[in-house]
Amino acid sequence: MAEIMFWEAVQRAHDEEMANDPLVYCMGEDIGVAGGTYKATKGLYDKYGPERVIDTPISENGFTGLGIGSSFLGCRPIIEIMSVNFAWLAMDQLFNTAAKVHYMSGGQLMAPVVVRSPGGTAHQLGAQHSARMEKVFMGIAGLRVVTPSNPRQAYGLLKSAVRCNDPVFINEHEMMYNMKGEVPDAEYFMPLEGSEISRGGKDVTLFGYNISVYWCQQAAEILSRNHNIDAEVIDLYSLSPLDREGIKRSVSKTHRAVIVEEAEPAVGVGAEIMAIINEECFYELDAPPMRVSAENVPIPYNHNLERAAIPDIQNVVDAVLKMFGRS
Amino acid sequence: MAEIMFWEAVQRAHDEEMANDPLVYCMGEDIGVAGGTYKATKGLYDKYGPERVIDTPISENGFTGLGIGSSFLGCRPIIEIMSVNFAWLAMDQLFNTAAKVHYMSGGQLMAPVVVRSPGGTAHQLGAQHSARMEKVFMGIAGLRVVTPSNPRQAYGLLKSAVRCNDPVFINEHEMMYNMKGEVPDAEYFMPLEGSEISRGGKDVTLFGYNISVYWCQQAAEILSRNHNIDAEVIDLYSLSPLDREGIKRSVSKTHRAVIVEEAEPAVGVGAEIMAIINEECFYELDAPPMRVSAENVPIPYNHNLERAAIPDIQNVVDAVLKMFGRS
Amino acid sequence: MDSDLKKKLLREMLFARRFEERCYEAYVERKIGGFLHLYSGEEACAMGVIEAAQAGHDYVITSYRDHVHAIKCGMDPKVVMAELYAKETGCCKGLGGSMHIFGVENRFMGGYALVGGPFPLAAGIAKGIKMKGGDEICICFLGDAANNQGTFHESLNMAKIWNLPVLYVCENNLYGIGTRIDRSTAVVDQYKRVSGYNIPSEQVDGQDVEIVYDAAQKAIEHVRSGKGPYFLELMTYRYRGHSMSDSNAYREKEEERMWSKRDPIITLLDRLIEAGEITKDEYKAVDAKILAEIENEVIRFAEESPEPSMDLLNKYVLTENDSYASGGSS
Amino acid sequence: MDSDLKKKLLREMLFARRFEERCYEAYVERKIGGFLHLYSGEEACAMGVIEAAQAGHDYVITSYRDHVHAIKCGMDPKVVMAELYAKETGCCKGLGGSMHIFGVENRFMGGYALVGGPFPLAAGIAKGIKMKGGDEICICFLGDAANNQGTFHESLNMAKIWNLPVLYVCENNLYGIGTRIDRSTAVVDQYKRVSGYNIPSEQVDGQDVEIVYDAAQKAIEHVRSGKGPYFLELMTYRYRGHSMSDSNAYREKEEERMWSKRDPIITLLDRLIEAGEITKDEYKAVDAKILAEIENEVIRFAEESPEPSMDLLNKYVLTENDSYASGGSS
Ligand SMILES: Cc1ncc(C[n+]2csc(CCOP(=O)(O)OP(=O)(O)O)c2C)c(N)n1
Ligand SMILES: Cc1ncc(C[n+]2csc(CCOP(=O)(O)OP(=O)(O)O)c2C)c(N)n1
Ligand SMILES: [Mg+2]
Ligand SMILES: [Mg+2]
Repeated sequence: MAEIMFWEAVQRAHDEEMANDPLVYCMGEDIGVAGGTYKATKGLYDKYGPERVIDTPISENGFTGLGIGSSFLGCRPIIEIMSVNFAWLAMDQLFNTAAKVHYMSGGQLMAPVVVRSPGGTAHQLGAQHSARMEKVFMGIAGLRVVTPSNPRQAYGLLKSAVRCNDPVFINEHEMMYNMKGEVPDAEYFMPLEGSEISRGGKDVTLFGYNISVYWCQQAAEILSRNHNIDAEVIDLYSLSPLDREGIKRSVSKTHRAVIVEEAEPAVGVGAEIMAIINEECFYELDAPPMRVSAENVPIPYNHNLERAAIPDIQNVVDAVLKMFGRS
Repeated sequence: MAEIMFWEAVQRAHDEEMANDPLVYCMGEDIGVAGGTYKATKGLYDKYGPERVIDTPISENGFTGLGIGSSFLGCRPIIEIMSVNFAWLAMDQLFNTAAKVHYMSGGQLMAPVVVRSPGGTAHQLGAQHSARMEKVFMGIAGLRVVTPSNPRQAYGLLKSAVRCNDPVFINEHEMMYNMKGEVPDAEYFMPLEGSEISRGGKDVTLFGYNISVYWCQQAAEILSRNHNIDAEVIDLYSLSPLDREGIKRSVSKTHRAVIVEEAEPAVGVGAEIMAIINEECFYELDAPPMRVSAENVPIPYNHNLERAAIPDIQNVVDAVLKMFGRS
Repeated sequence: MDSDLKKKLLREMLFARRFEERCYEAYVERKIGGFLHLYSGEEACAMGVIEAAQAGHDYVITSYRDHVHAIKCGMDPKVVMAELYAKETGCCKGLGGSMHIFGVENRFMGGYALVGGPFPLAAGIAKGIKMKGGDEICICFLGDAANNQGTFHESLNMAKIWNLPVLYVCENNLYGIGTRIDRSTAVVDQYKRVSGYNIPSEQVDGQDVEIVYDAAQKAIEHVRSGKGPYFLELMTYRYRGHSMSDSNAYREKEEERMWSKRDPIITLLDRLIEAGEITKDEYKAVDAKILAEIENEVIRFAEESPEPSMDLLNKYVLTENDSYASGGSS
Repeated sequence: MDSDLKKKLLREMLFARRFEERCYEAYVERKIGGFLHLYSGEEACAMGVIEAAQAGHDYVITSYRDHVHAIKCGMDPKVVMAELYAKETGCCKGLGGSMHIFGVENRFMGGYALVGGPFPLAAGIAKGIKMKGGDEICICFLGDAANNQGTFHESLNMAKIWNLPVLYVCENNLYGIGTRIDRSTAVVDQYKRVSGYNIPSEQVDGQDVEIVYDAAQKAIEHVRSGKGPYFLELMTYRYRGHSMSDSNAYREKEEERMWSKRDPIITLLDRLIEAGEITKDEYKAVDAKILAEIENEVIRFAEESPEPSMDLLNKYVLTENDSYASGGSS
């Protein structure tokens, strides 16, 4: 089990899947000769050549649609959208075509495309480069949405996404590519559904995904160390479908839930988890579930304002303490 | 107070606002010479000419962006996107520009555009023409979202949207343009925020918006008539911002809530209302709130399957009865 | 073009016309729902081009105006009609509808309802062909107004730089719904627009199936031989409104009259009669046979087929029991 | 071009260069955050074009590489630098950043971070001009790679059919980040692509400010006189990486060397010296004054300005107290 960086895990999954199947190819802006903004495709251009590692024009809807078309013939494109903010340009092909074609063709066609894209608030990238759009992708039937929180998941989810017959959107994070973590040496396919218990606990469940898993984990440490509160952390790496059973199981044990999301709250992950809790285990609740979300603002450039716009570990701790009447 | 059709109300608002301000203009596919697919701009081309009633090429992102650019100079475009399914093509300009430019320019620019578009499941239009996308628009900071349920609202909301300095998305419904209702003879501006009590009641609150208000109203009649349950119906004509106070007030009175939405449930209006209830008045609840939503599927063409995909009055009644333990 | 081929095309165009006009009736009778876009008047386009290609081998993709293309690719008219009737025996089991005919076995890759959507999909199918190493090509039929979508620009550029085997066929019927092309488009001759992508192109009469066939042969030869994309513009006209909900009020009667004189079926028929290759009576007999076939086989099949099972509702959202999704086997 | 104007442009280009290079340093010192895209090498483009226009009267819009355009429109370099420093005195109060400089008083309508976003916005500004009946024009500066966005196609078509007063200026620096133009674009000469929209166009040397100025005059005259849009392609080169996070490893040293010989500042300086209109020493004195101004005024202002108040966080999301929103008065 080697410790590697998040981008290396993504790169390794690309490499293995491309070696395994000649119809797997990857495509995106500056992913070839340059190896990708976040190095996710580093070295692959030299290894697999320009027909399989494709630098695209700046035509997001176009190349996403092109990838989808090729998938009708059995190709397995891995499409990188350089930043999730640009994905708005490709939503038409992703939602109107990829998510619907299997259904509307009566099962005749499948669109096994993988679209990867980093979102999130990084360092002062400003309003047009800081969107967190997982909630948009989650709302549309016919598309799977996963979001890795560590290199192991990044590797295992991309591997499975490539082989799965459904279109899959992988929501990555600009700030996580250099994060280190253990990845199995042997080939590893992670299920695209479910959730993981990232830390067991009995007093409250903290739901996180992608970067917010870390805020939850660290908040859990503080709560345990300083406040004698034993928090469970659930990593919702699959955002669509969400793991209703896993959510229910944990809340039925801890009877309290805090959901932590980097995005603005409206119609987001937090809202959906709350709805699921209400539907699945309302009577298990000892307190109203809470969500810790971003401010409802475009992201400002100034560093202090930017940090104030999104949640942090302290916000999670504070929410839990408030729930326990300790603040 | 005259009874007019929904499309006539929209048309009247256009006409009055265009007469009032020479910088108001409207634009969209086939809205000029043809008067609009749903007649919302009927007669305006002859009255105001081609510079102010503009038939556009099929270039949704382009003409939406063009409208936004003109609004920087004080123009007030009313943009029709022929069907909300096509709005995916224009999301880039709507969210990356219109919703963010006021903020990122430090308040220097405003983008007072109005975008109107019909969504919803009509009669067998199939998977690519039946999207319900209000939840997508609601999730983005910087944009107002309203959705009229009757001609009076359609008229009053469009009038206010044109004069408001924020970008406003108006979510209409393909099936409602021929619906009749009373509209004040005098000029009438409706606030873009808030909600309306469409029927007072004390036993349970049914939350609806746009077409689902009717399902709620009719379900409330049945509940009252056959089951002795007195339902309150709240019309959430403003989806962003949502009326937290109004939601809280009603649930604090009835202690029960059912949210009815035509869309797939995930990260939708239902989820957000549930979250607000949890946050605002959890301890007032006598039962877990419920949502009545569409099936999580693209919309099928076959009539029976299509009807089964989306909720109806009976589903609302059933949900309430289940909540009262009567089924 | 030899006499047999001409006669075959005449029959097929007539079949297409009768099929579409029968759809019209079925729509009025409310047997067909949703939006219905008919191809009457434009038959020579799909027939001439796909005849020049290898139907069932080459891939075809188009918009919502898709019945005739589907049938010419080899799909059974019965399953197309059954789809319009939303029956279980329809090609998409009643889930698709008129705008979404699919016949993947016949390499008819579907009708799509968003204008401009098929441009990149076609380039992608061509990319797939190239990766798999076949000699197929992909043919993308789309309307004139569709060319104002950003995807047109993006797709043609990619098709050229990656040298993809795709033939774009513009069915220029002068209108996008009610908007005449000169009101929406700066350069009315569509074949001229593709100079911005360095793609060879040609504009020909789309009402004469022989001319279409010849132009298509040349275009297809270009694409199949590995020289990259090609753009063929066919000047045509639709007789009916844009869809069944369109009044068609925006067109000059004079314009309609002029085009009706250039009917693709009559044009070919007159030529065949003139050359003594067919008689008026023979033609009438063919027509009667077609009408009977449509009534007794196609419509009857659609009418008598069962409604789809309600189990279909949740069936094709995601693929069933995908092992990588559930983490079962690997 | 008269001697005074040449000298003015020389000074302004030099100021721009020094400004950008000082940003580089400030970025390395972590005083500036986010993405930073520098304009060094391309100065003649913005300077020549905006000089030929009426700065502060005509509208200008561009991408993320926007500092120099903003300053040339008349914005105070101090408030631009303060914005880069994310200070309250910045033009956007620290909410925008390098990619989003706005100076609406000077009719600099902003820098936008999504490639292709400004194309339709510029057409819209031109539409606004037309509706209000002014004689302004809108100038949209964008890169070569941006032209592959669908919005390019859609916007140029609309600008033409509606005869809008917009001048599109393509700063063709041969690269979109690390991808050379011939790898992304089927027709490398961008001015040729606009034949698809029937828009007049020209390609000129973007490293010679006099040539740029002359070409821009002609273009602006065309647009201002009501003849509709125009497209001007300027061949140029950026000296630094695409942004501060770009290693610039993909370019041949030979290519860089060749372009550095055609530096727009040196080109003009040499010409002025040759003509005896300026001496080397005078030039050095100008440079020294610029450097001092940047250090003592611009940087100092940015350094000493306060951080924005935390109250700004929720301030400009929606307009405050809009009476139609709240249904207050009407
Ligand atoms: C993206 C998108 N925008 C708008 C529409 C509505 N619409 C359907 S067909 C059509 C006109 C298309 O005209 P053309 O491409 O010339 O094809 P034709 O119908 O003439 O065959 C329009 C605007 C749509 N379906 N998709
Ligand atoms: C829609 C979108 N896609 C991708 C990007 C990432 N990106 C930023 S700049 C750039 C290259 C643009 O090149 P060009 O238009 O030539 O302008 P230049 O930077 O050379 O001035 C890319 C791909 C973006 N900002 N927006
Ligand atoms: Mg047409
Ligand atoms: Mg460039």
